Amino acid sequence: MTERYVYMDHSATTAVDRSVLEAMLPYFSEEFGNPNSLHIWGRKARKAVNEAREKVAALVGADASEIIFTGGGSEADNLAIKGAAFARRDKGRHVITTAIEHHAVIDAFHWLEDQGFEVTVLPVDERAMVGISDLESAIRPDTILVSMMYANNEVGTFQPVAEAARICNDRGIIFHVDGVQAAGHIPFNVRDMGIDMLTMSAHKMYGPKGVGGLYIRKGVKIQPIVHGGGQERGLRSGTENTAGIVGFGAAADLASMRFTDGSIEEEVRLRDLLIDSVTSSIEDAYLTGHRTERLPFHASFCIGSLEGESMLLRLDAAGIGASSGSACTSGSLEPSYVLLAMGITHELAHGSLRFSLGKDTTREDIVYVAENLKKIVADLRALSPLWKNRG
Amino acid sequence: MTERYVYMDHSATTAVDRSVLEAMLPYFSEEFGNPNSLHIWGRKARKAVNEAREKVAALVGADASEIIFTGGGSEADNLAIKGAAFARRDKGRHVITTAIEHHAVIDAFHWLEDQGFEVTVLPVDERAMVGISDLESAIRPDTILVSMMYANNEVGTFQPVAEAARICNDRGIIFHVDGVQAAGHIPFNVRDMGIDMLTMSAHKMYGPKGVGGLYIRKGVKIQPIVHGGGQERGLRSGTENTAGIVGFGAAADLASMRFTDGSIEEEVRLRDLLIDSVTSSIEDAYLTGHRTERLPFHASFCIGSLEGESMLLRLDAAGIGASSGSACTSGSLEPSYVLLAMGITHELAHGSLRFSLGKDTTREDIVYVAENLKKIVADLRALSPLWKNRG
Amino acid sequence: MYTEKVMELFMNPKNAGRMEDPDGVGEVGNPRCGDIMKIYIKVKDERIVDISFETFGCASAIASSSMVTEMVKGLTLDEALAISNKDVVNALGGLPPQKIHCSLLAEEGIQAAIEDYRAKRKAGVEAKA
Amino acid sequence: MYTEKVMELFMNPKNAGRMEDPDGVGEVGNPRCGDIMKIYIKVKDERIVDISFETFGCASAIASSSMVTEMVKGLTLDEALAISNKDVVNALGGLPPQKIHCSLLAEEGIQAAIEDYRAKRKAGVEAKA
Ligand SMILES: Cc1ncc(COP(=O)(O)O)c(C=O)c1O
Ligand SMILES: Cc1ncc(COP(=O)(O)O)c(C=O)c1O
Repeated sequence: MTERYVYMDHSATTAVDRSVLEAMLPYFSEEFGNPNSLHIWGRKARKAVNEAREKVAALVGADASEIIFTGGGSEADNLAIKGAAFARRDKGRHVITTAIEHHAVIDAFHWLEDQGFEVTVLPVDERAMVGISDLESAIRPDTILVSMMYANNEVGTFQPVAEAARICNDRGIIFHVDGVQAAGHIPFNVRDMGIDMLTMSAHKMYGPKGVGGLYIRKGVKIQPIVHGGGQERGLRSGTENTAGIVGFGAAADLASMRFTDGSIEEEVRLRDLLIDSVTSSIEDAYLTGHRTERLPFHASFCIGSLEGESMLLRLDAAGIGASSGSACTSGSLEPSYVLLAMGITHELAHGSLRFSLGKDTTREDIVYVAENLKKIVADLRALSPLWKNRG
Repeated sequence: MTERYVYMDHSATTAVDRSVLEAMLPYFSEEFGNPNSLHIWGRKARKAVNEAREKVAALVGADASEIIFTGGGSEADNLAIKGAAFARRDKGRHVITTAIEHHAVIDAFHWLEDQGFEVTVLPVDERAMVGISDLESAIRPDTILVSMMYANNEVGTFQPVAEAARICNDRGIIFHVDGVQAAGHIPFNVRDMGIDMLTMSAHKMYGPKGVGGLYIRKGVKIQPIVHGGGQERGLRSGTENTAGIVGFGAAADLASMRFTDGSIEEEVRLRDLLIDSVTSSIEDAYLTGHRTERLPFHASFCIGSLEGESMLLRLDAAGIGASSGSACTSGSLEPSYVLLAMGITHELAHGSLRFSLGKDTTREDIVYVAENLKKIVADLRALSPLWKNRG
Repeated sequence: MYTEKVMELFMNPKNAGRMEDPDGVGEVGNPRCGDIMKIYIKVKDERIVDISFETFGCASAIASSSMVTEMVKGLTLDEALAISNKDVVNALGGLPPQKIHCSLLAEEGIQAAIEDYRAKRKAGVEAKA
Repeated sequence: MYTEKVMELFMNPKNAGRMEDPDGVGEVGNPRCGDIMKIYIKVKDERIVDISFETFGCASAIASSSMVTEMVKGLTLDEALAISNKDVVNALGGLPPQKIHCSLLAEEGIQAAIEDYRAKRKAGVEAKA
């Protein structure tokens, strides 16, 4: 049907890298032991899990003993937030997050609200950045936890995580960072930055789905949400997903390599090419999020007078995979709460589009996407009663 | 080193079957889409997840819409128990379980206790079976939930699940069954039996680790423990572990096939051969659990005057993978709470051993294990100050 | 998610675009909600002889617009008014539950265009009188 | 989990088995806890000239028994009493934290055997006197 397939939805998920899959393969049918078993099958599995833990720890500058594996990023977010809040609820019941967090964070906070916690939600500016002064003034003597994402999944903007960490560190408040979009894509060091807990997800960095990681700084106490056999230092019970964890380790290794071989810089160049092509060749098309303080692989837009889903499906027909925060893709009537929190109008927010590049994205892919998008926008605008420049 | 490797710890975990791995493989690097994405990559992944759900549902006689995928059996147990208790806490705060549940169940109940629920723990008889009259007399007007395992992981005994279900159904009490050891190993039908929720785990039935399933009968309301993007009908948020779920589906298919091709009957014959060999050729060796009402692949023993870990490690040196409920394998000083609940003495309980057969276990394997065990027991008893028949 | 028919009409909508000098125009929906449907009709002897639409919205909104315009083309106004959103959904081979409102917009769009036509005609007749 | 040394001694324990006519016997531990160590010694001129053990317990208990008997063989009783559980752990190349109590049993077993020997000798001397 289409001449070409271009996947540009790496913020949604990535393909498991071949080297990662190679590393995982032995742990399904050959080295299949339960890491908790004493025998040779178990010991080999335990060794593999330990090695993977070292690699994931190394990716963010943590110690292996500070990494807990979970069944995904959402679970790690829930564990961090609910776990820390419950462990510290005698110290206070006030918790803080931001208006543009992923649902895994937002909904964990809503649940805390139901359990009697008080939640403050920090606003963001028009580029989706939280103001440090807003954080400072939200903090109260009974604040026990702040959760702020490293980079936003919809619009790519980085938060001032290091400054926020310093403020929380000074006041003895636990500082959690949802690093699902950032970890493995930009180098950073949890210890240097003063992060107390960091959520990661393997499938966002060329690892397998269904494996998450939570860095918990030594000394930070949290309660588990999955109780049982006491695996992962009692913080996440259940037979370890050995193959998945091994894959996460291999993905972390791959990511570490990409930090030093110029890959990230090239990603930034391609991203900027896409941003420039779209905003210059399509009228009434706007970049969302910060122009420079954004994920290296992330280009997001709002396209005036159009609705996101219709663009997505036309792109899909052209072999291009992208995403949108449009209401129609979420099944609700409201467009993305992230875009609305940035002050974008409902009308414009309905026309959101996200292209997230990957390690195998080429210049040709960028050109293909930009050209197709231009044509699709023109076609759909010919149908749109909102579009002014007709005829 | 050893002439032969015989894995007999299938209750701990199983190797992913080749056919299962084949089914999974495309979903790592090729059909890697996020099932929540609109584009072709996403739609293919969604289709794969839906098909797997059908297969898992078929395994236990459920409708696909009644199956939720989780990050493992422990998580599914926690979700079922905490989720149902929280959803029904306005109706009552009394919950019931048994003395021999897996830690994932027991510890979920302990957590409920901390949250203000009242827990009754049912005793078991010397063969690890719960008495139905004990259940009946434990039920109170404010009882909202009963959780009982289908078959015990340490001693293999089946519980009277169907009778217990009837009692709960009659009284409007939610009845949860931890079916992790039983599902995929014996055929049963959740609807016929009146089970409200059933926990399954893929890696116990030749599927991958890190994927669990929870059957939730239509109409039963529970609260999630992982909040977020709303996947799995909002009951388990997080990007679906597509490859793992596909593997679970394939494993369920494989299991369904094994129910009709005579595999289970052969497993029972081999199990009985092992039980008879061990108890007849080794003095002071006792079967634990029920002689006939037990998992077809499960043979568990207590060996007098010996400690479990030492036997395990000698077996390991002979290439045999087994397990024990000995205190030394758990890092505590207390031997298995399951064996103690059955009235077995501490001393004897320290000498517990579990052999769990698999679909590839042969008669030769059984003979190899029985012969080696006999020799190992004799060797170790020569060292044991408790052993009477020396010299 | 969508039927083949929906995708076909979304990719190649019939009767799409603005109409010059329509006899009636109906606009329903709200940009805030991400859906606007504008229906243009030409009427002769109480019959819809030409029709077109402009739609801001998702694939099912576009497909519903295309479908409803095809369905009512050539019908008398009263026949057109009898077309319900259910008819549109059925003709499309079904819509996902959360998209049913698109078919409702289609029904309402036709009604609004006919009303507009009748109001104008009435105004015209009165003006002439 | 275990060092090579522990596994080696567990698989091939030295000085294992009951001793006929020992000069001293020490039994420590408790079957309830899953650990019993029984140490037999033969003493000549205040020196341990022969030693053996019987152990009910895990691999580290057996390895600790074997190790401690090798370590004290040939030592004077006072020298043997100076051997601590730390010495045993070190000689084994380490033990997992939850297994340290096994080395403690080994230390206590030797002490109990020597005490038994001394008590018997004292009783013998007194009986003779
Ligand atoms: C009876 C029982 N319930 C629950 C579990 C937990 O399952 P998983 O290891 O998949 O978390 C197990 C196995 O470990 C089990 O045997
Ligand atoms: C910022 C952010 N947090 C959390 C998640 C959840 O991760 P997972 O899909 O692994 O549960 C995602 C992705 O879905 C994300 O983008």
